[in-house]
Amino acid sequence: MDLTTAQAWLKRFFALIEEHKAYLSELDNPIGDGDHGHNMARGAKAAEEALQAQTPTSLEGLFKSVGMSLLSKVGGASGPLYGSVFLAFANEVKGQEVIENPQQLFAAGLDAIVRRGKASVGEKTMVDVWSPFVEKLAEGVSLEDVEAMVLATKPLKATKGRAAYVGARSIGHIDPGSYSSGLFFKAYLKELA
Amino acid sequence: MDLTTAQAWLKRFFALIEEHKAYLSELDNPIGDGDHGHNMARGAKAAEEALQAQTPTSLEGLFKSVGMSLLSKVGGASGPLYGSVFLAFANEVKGQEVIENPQQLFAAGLDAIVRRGKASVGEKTMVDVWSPFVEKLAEGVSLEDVEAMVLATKPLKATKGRAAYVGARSIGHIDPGSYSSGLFFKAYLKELA
Amino acid sequence: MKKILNAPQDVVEEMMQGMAEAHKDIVHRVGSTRVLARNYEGAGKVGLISGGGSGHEPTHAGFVGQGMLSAAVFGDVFTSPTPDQVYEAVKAADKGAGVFMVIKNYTGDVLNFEMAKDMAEAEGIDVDFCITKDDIAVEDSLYSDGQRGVAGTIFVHKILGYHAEKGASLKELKALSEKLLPEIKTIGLALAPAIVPEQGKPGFELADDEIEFGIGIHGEPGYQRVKLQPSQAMAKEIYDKLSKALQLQAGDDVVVLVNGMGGTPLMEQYVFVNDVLELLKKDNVSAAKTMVGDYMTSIEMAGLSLTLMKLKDKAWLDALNAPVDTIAW
Amino acid sequence: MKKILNAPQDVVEEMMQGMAEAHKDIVHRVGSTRVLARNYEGAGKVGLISGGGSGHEPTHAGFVGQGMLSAAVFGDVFTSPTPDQVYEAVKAADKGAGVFMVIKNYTGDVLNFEMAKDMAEAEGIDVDFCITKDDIAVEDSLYSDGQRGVAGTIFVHKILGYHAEKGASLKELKALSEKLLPEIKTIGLALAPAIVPEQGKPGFELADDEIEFGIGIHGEPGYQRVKLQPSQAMAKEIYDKLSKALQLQAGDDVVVLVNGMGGTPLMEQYVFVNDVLELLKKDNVSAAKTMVGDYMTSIEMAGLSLTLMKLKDKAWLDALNAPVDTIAW
Ligand SMILES: Nc1ncnc2c1ncn2[C@@H]1O[C@H](COP(=O)(O)OP(=O)(O)O)[C@@H](O)[C@H]1O
Ligand SMILES: Nc1ncnc2c1ncn2[C@@H]1O[C@H](COP(=O)(O)OP(=O)(O)O)[C@@H](O)[C@H]1O
Ligand SMILES: [Mg+2]
Ligand SMILES: [Mg+2]
Ligand SMILES: [Mg+2]
Ligand SMILES: [Mg+2]
Repeated sequence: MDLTTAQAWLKRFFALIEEHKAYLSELDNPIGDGDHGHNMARGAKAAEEALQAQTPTSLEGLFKSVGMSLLSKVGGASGPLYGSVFLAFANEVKGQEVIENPQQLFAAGLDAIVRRGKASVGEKTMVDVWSPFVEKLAEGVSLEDVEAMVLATKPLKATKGRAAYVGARSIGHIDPGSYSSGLFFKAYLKELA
Repeated sequence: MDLTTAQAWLKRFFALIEEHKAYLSELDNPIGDGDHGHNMARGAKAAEEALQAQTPTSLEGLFKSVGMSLLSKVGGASGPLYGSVFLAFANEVKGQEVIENPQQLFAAGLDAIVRRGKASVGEKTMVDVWSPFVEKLAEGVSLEDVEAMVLATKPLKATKGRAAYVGARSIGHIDPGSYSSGLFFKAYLKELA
Repeated sequence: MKKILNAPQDVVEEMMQGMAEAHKDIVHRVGSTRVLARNYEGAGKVGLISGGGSGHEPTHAGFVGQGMLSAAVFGDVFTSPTPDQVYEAVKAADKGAGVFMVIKNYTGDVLNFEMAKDMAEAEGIDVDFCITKDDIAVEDSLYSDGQRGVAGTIFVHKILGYHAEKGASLKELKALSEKLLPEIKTIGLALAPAIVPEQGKPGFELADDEIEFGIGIHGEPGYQRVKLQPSQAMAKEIYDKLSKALQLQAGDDVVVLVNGMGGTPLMEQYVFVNDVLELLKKDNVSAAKTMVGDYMTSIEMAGLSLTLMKLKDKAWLDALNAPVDTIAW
Repeated sequence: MKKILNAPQDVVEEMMQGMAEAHKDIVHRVGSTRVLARNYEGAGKVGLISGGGSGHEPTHAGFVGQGMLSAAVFGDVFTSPTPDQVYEAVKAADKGAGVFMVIKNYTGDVLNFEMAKDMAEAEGIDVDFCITKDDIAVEDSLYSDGQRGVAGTIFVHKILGYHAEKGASLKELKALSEKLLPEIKTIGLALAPAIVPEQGKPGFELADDEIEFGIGIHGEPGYQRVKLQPSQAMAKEIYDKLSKALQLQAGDDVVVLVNGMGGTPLMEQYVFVNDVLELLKKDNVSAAKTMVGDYMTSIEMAGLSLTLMKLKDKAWLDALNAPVDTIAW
């Protein structure tokens, strides 16, 4: 994946976020504070504007720009998590013209999330999509696989993030951050296809 | 009218107040703050309790006791006005076994209201019932006369008291303090009959 | 009616008791009266008192303390206190130099305070008073009883309190009040009504998209009902009227008070004050001091009032800025 | 939605501007950032900052000033501020001795403040922090993310602010915070929800005769919905839980904070505090200081919270009582 494709990937991701904005916030309603879609859309808009204002000339520049936009516009829990992912990506692709090792890239992103959020698998956070995605990436992962990973957050009881305050009442709802992460991976897979 | 009759008069007045409590407050709603009935009933209850706790032995004592009760329990505009009436009454009957000159008595009450409230006839206050009542007392006044005096406050525009704040919108409503004053005079006339 | 209370008829009693207990470092209840007096003695100085119906908290008791009121008297909710209770406040405040009463212009308040004055004078206590009428919502000329006393009254408490503390005489306080009162003007607006606990239902009604300009602090009707509008428009409506009444001119100094009515979040009050300060800037009028918050409320009414005080005398600003020891200033 | 505002998306911007303008004697806005910093320099002292989502006014900016916070950072309504904005607050607060951050325990707040710490340390500014978790409504053991930071946080601002002003080091402030935090416990209750301007509808719903115990300051669900009950019963429900959590015993001293949520009149808050003080008396626990009013709100939510702080160290009381120059303490 080169700079142009990566740009297309992120563009696709931002479009998906905008498209699912209302749904993402709805998912955040019963178990959070109903703002995940608005938060992510605010960040996506800022990132697109930044990329338009100054076209990145490297993968590193692309990821850094997006990471800074998300960090400075999203706020809440998802802002620093997604922001850290992109900064980790930027670090990972330093000096590279194409993404040499996608699994290593996403692993670095997951690592950033876990370092920040200190959640492990099973706590009903985006980690529950990132972790299986990274694992399966080597052997090949399909859109259906991603779908399944997102759905698998439904029966979990949240013990991290705002959803932890509703405890057992979080069971039976898809985790919004997992859903948006699913969109991120789907955009990636579609761009490669 | 001796002490016993005067006591019966006031008892009758208090009963009328209690009976018309809701209606008096209702009258106070569109042009005031909807509390005239509650204010007067609070005072009537306190006055009755005071008379029970210490039976007055003179007309002066009776009026003084009621005046102090009203003054210390009613508050608002009507408290000091009615309170002053009874203190003026007490002053008027000093040393008398029977009320010698009813017109002079009520004139003293009216005088107290005007001294306190500084309202003249036509400003839509209880003065608009007290003044014609005092005037007509010498020639004889009937229950129907009192009724008519109270009703005559309806077309007036208030320029004194809380009702003055609604200005022209006070037109078309009976003045609550005039209505309670009407009850006071009716109780008097009935007691004499 | 959804309120945090026990029996509605006990609300004033319990609230007073709560204030006295919570702030016993500053105030105390005088026996079993409806009076909270300051702990600070102020011996030899003129006592300054105020009071009125309850439901306007922190007014009046919140302004009792050194440098401000000597005592405050509580009436029932939205009902003037009785003369004997006002007289108790006068007695508590009298430290040998007489007592000055700040009365808000409502017939009931005026009558009851005046009777208390008579009672006090009969006992040899010198009493004088002023009557605040800062609410210009309803035009004065139409109503011989004049305008209502509302939020601007707290400026009177503060400035007279400062001078009472400095040792001003009854006469001096009276003269000062006469200069001060005409320079203070207020207009309120409401979004939603308050509920008097003993009545249990709203004092007036407003549609979901309606606001009312000129409403009084007891829910008295204002001068205009309009559709909900942006804060900027509300600020302009009120500011223009106040500015005209005070004949504000470029170069003038004013003190600004945005007063929440009890149910209005500070978020809205600060958005509103931002719009007001913009208007002042445009007119080249300088806001020498700005206060924002709940000072004279109407229980839980949603709404606010704007008060402007023209600083005819710069010394008034020092009086306003002087530190005091009260619950709520 | 009936609110005094202009465009919902501008509410934080305009509120900040309003606060900065109205209180320019105490605070100023740092450039065009989301930071209000105090005018008082405090050179050579540790800077103390806090912040979080907006909608809790007067928290946080109301507590910026000499003797308390050095700066406060505003997030969007009920949304944690971003790391770059927190970093701006750190920079504004740094006067050479490092910056201490008081963070309320929400994932978003913790993450964003921690990132700001990383940014600051990369620029050579020493940063340390504490995380307040005073809300014991939701039991800790169940949730690995722990409990929410709510109204009790203002005691931390005040006591740490006092020591920062006295020249305490980052390390000393950290050690003090570790002693302080376990002694502060809070539980809230709600009668009616708030409306986030950009969402335009209530965050939760309660029937006309229902209240909810344990509600959070963003309308997070509490632990129990019950029928409306007398203030005494509400006070007892909350007091018993706090007393147990703090293991209060006869002879203990506490500081009491009854905190209005924004839409609750002082009348109700004082009735409630009266009931709380009764309960303390019965248990022979002494209220060394009592505060009543809107300190950490949830926009216009109707409801309140009760915070008790056990005075393990009497010096904490002096720190709380020391005068400060802020908008709202
Ligand atoms: N500690 C954590 N580690 C990883 N992801 C988390 C953590 N806490 C929250 N999240 C993710 O963040 C999402 C919520 O984001 P968002 O609603 O934007 O922020 P907030 O909770 O501050 O309102 C959750 O659905 C979850 O996936
Ligand atoms: N200045 C006045 N002179 C005579 N009567 C007055 C005056 N002001 C008010 N009143 C009378 O008082 C009545 C209202 O009493 P009430 O409702 O008990 O007091 P408030 O107006 O303080 O609520 C009016 O209906 C009117 O008759
Ligand atoms: Mg959320
Ligand atoms: Mg009335
Ligand atoms: Mg009344
Ligand atoms: Mg959020």
